[in-house]
Amino acid sequence: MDELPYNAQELMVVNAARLLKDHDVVFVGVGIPNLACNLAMRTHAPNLQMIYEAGVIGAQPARLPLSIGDPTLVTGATAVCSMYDIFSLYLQRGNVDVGFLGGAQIDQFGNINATVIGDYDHPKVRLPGSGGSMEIAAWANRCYIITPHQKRRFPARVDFHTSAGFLTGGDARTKTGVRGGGPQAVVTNLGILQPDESGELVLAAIHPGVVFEEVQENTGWTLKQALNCQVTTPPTEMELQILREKLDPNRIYI
Amino acid sequence: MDELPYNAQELMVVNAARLLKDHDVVFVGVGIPNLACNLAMRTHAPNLQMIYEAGVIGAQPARLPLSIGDPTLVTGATAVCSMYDIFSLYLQRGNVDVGFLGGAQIDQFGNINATVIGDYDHPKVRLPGSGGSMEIAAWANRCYIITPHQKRRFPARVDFHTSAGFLTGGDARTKTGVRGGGPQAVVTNLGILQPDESGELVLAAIHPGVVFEEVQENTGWTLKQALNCQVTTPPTEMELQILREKLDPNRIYI
Amino acid sequence: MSKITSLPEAIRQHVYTGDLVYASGFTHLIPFAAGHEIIRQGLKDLTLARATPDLIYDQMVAAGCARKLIFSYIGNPGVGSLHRIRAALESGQLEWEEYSHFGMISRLQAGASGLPFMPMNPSGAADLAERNPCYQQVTDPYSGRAVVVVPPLTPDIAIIHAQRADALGNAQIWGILGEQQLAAFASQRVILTVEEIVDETIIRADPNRTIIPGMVVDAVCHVPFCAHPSYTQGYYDRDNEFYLAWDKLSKTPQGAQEYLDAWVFGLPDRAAYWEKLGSETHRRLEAGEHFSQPVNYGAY
Amino acid sequence: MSKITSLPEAIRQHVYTGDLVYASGFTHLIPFAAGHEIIRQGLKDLTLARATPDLIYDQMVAAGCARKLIFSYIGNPGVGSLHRIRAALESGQLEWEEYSHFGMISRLQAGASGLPFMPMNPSGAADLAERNPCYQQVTDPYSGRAVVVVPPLTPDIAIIHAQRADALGNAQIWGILGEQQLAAFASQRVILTVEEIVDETIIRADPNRTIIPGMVVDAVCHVPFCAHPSYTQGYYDRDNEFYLAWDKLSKTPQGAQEYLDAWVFGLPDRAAYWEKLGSETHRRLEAGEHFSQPVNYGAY
Repeated sequence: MDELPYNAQELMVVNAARLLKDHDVVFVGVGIPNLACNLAMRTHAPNLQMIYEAGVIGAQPARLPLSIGDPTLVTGATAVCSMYDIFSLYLQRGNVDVGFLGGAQIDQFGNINATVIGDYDHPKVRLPGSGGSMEIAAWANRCYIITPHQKRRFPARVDFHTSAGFLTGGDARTKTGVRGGGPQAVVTNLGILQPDESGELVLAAIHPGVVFEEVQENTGWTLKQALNCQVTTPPTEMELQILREKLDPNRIYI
Repeated sequence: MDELPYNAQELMVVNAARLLKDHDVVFVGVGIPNLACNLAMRTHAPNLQMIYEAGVIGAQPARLPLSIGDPTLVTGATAVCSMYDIFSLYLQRGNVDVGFLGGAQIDQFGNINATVIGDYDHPKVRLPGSGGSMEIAAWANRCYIITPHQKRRFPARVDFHTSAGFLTGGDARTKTGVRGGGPQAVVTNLGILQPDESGELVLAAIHPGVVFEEVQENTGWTLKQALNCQVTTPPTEMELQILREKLDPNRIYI
Repeated sequence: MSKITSLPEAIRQHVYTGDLVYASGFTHLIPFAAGHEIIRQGLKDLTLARATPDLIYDQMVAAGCARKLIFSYIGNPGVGSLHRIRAALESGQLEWEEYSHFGMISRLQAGASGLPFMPMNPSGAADLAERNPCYQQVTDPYSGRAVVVVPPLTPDIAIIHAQRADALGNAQIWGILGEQQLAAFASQRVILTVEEIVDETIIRADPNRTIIPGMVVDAVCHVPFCAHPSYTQGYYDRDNEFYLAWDKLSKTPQGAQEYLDAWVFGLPDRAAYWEKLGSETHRRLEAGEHFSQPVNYGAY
Repeated sequence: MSKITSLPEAIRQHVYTGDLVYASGFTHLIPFAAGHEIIRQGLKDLTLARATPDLIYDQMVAAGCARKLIFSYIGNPGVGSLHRIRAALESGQLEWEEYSHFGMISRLQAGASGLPFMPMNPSGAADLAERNPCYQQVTDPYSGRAVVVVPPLTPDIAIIHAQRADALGNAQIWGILGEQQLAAFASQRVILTVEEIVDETIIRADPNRTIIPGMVVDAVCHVPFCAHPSYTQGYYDRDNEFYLAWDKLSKTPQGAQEYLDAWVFGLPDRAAYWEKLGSETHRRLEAGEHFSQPVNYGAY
């Protein structure tokens, strides 16, 4: 993609931003998701509301936040509440439209592993663990995942279920009684995966210049292609300009 | 008691105040209990802390509060919290030393009825109900009851258990798993009842000039007298002066 | 998008016959003006839920709005009985469902949190739980003991009075907090009444004071003195004289009806009500000044 | 009676070998100075509980203070791994007990409320609950469904940093509240560190801002800049450069040890630490000004 006038991070941010709707209440992390939300607010979703698991609602950060609890998130926010309240009153009560998730592994049914590679009791690699993602994956109306597209990140089955996608597919997720709709899209540097009616992630859109074989090579299961698989619209000049000049001028995340 | 230099209310307030210890954290209602707490603070218990079920901690009311949610309780208080928090973090967690209780009926084992006279579904008299008293009676370290001594108020058995005293006596209370020690004293205009080792209320102290027969006549069960039954010390001049001049100069409750 | 509307319009749009209504506020911030508007609009068959029904529900019961009461303490606070409610309960004209304060508030906590139930500690006083089938038990898996639980309460509509909010309904409250926040989150719809509508910069200058976020609010109504005869901390005092007067005049249905005719049906809105109270009452209820100090949130 | 004491004295009096310690604060107000003092005093065999262990527990684990970790997210926030904790877990040198954030905080909520357990909603992700026997199930009596519950967490000692408190320990916090209040109420003992000790009139001028009441506090320590490299809203900024630096220097046990030698063992207290950071860092972390406006509580 070296010849393209944007890099992989920019491509992912722009495509993630386009998934957000005006008035969405978004449970947002730092880094790429934060950029996607801020980009959406400055383009098609001016009434987007950002809330953070640290208990901040309606943040209007004056600078690029460098952690989920950056003080710039608080100054000028609409409300601040305790951690218990953000997970109960906001998330579980059904007040969150969108959650962003990440992890070391995302599998064929959108399940996420952010806990361990290998055996739980004797881990090969000990990862950070759930944090808020177990409940965000279950209780936000819809979830998005943004991640580089690499085979080790997309195994057929995760080593550990840190948070639930569609589990084994079919009605497995629904039967558990979780409220949210689960992962609705995985945005990568190659394209966008979305669940089909059985909950299996299939290639729903491919970025300009990418071919299906490249996506398949970087995916750990036999990837299906949606019937109406799209080619994404390249990042516009305006989107790139906002990202580079307003949101992350020091190029920390992009 | 007409010849005495104090009235029945003053007598009860003074005797209730003397039961409080310095540094006690007291869950206090308006009226007589509020006066007792304020009197104790101005005499032997300067570090008493008053908390209110409305969620006010460390109140320093500038005027006599006329309801449990009087704004004068908030201005200048140490802390304010929600109703859920006052009952959970403060009361149930074990941070309350003393609760004051009241009701239409108090029985032989210190059980209280503030709910109905007669049948619950077809009440002869519908009373206010529990409010906070069900949990205060169960979870404060010790409870006190202040009430005029009348036969109808002291039946052998309450019509309805709004809050638990010693239930049927013996280990009945302990077996329910409640945390608090239960009613430790009932202060009336005739004397002070306290539970014996079986939880039965017996006459522990009698006010000056009152005879046992008078107390028995106004009690709905065969009243025992404690072996070491005392005569209470009459209200002192200082106690009466504080009450009349500082705490309730308009004689609303005394 | 502003949610500002008039109180009559908000009641028309968001409160329906048969609704479960939670008009919140523990002695403080009781939204009397909203109760009066519900009476004026002739809403019926309501289930009225409040920890402390207070005079507002006594008046709504007197006006025939209610089919059922959910409560934990039915008293005129600091005064005595709520005569109209008491008469309706004693005569069997009003259904009821009763809790302790903690039971009632635990139901709201479960409703506000989207949890299936809330556990409570043993109280030793079993009579109420035996009469109210909403009290159930589960077995504590850690101790093996029985634990009493209560189910979520999720009212159709909460009515919340606050000192101030912005046009989006981000509301700040100080003084007694009661169950205001839980009622707002637990309910399907929320009408917010406020003493002042302020610019969002005022709210954003002190985000820790925001108790209710606009995202759960459906209508914002500017209703000064909404809480009288209850009070708004820092704005006006509780009108204890009226609490005493209601005790007397509500002893008969006629007395209550005369009050409703004069002070509810006979007036168009809260502004007229406040005007009718007169300047002497206004003066008597003045709050005086006792200010907090600013805190620094920092500019980052 | 004043509870003011020095931090070393407070740690000596209230923290013991083998204790379950909860040094609270979600990214904000992390009491680093207290962690350093625990390291200096050579406490061992501690069970360290925190939703987000952060650098403070990475350092305490590196120093050999910990036998066990209870947590829900072990990351260097916004940066990457906590290398010392990760190495200790991967090598089996450190016991652990793991939750999701909501599971962890629900344990504190149960502990703080004196409740036997807290219910949680289904997450669909069962692996963690299967590995941690503290997760149990009860049957919801209303729906008949299985509900996951967690037991109370009641630490021996909570360490809480706040912007300000009076001498009795009535503490006010603004900005991110995290689990500070729950940790204080859940714990048997509480050490409070503060940027400023203020007269009780300051606290009493704004009682709604008081998060932790003195009645649950055992010691009040005046420790300016206690939270560095974390931050105190309105007092100083997060030192993100240090979070990045720790990522590098803690990659080896030696690197971590060199840091501890220079910045913990080599210094007597937080004042010396702050001094050693130097004026350039001081300037870089200045908070600037963004004040809330006073509110009127009224004089009644």
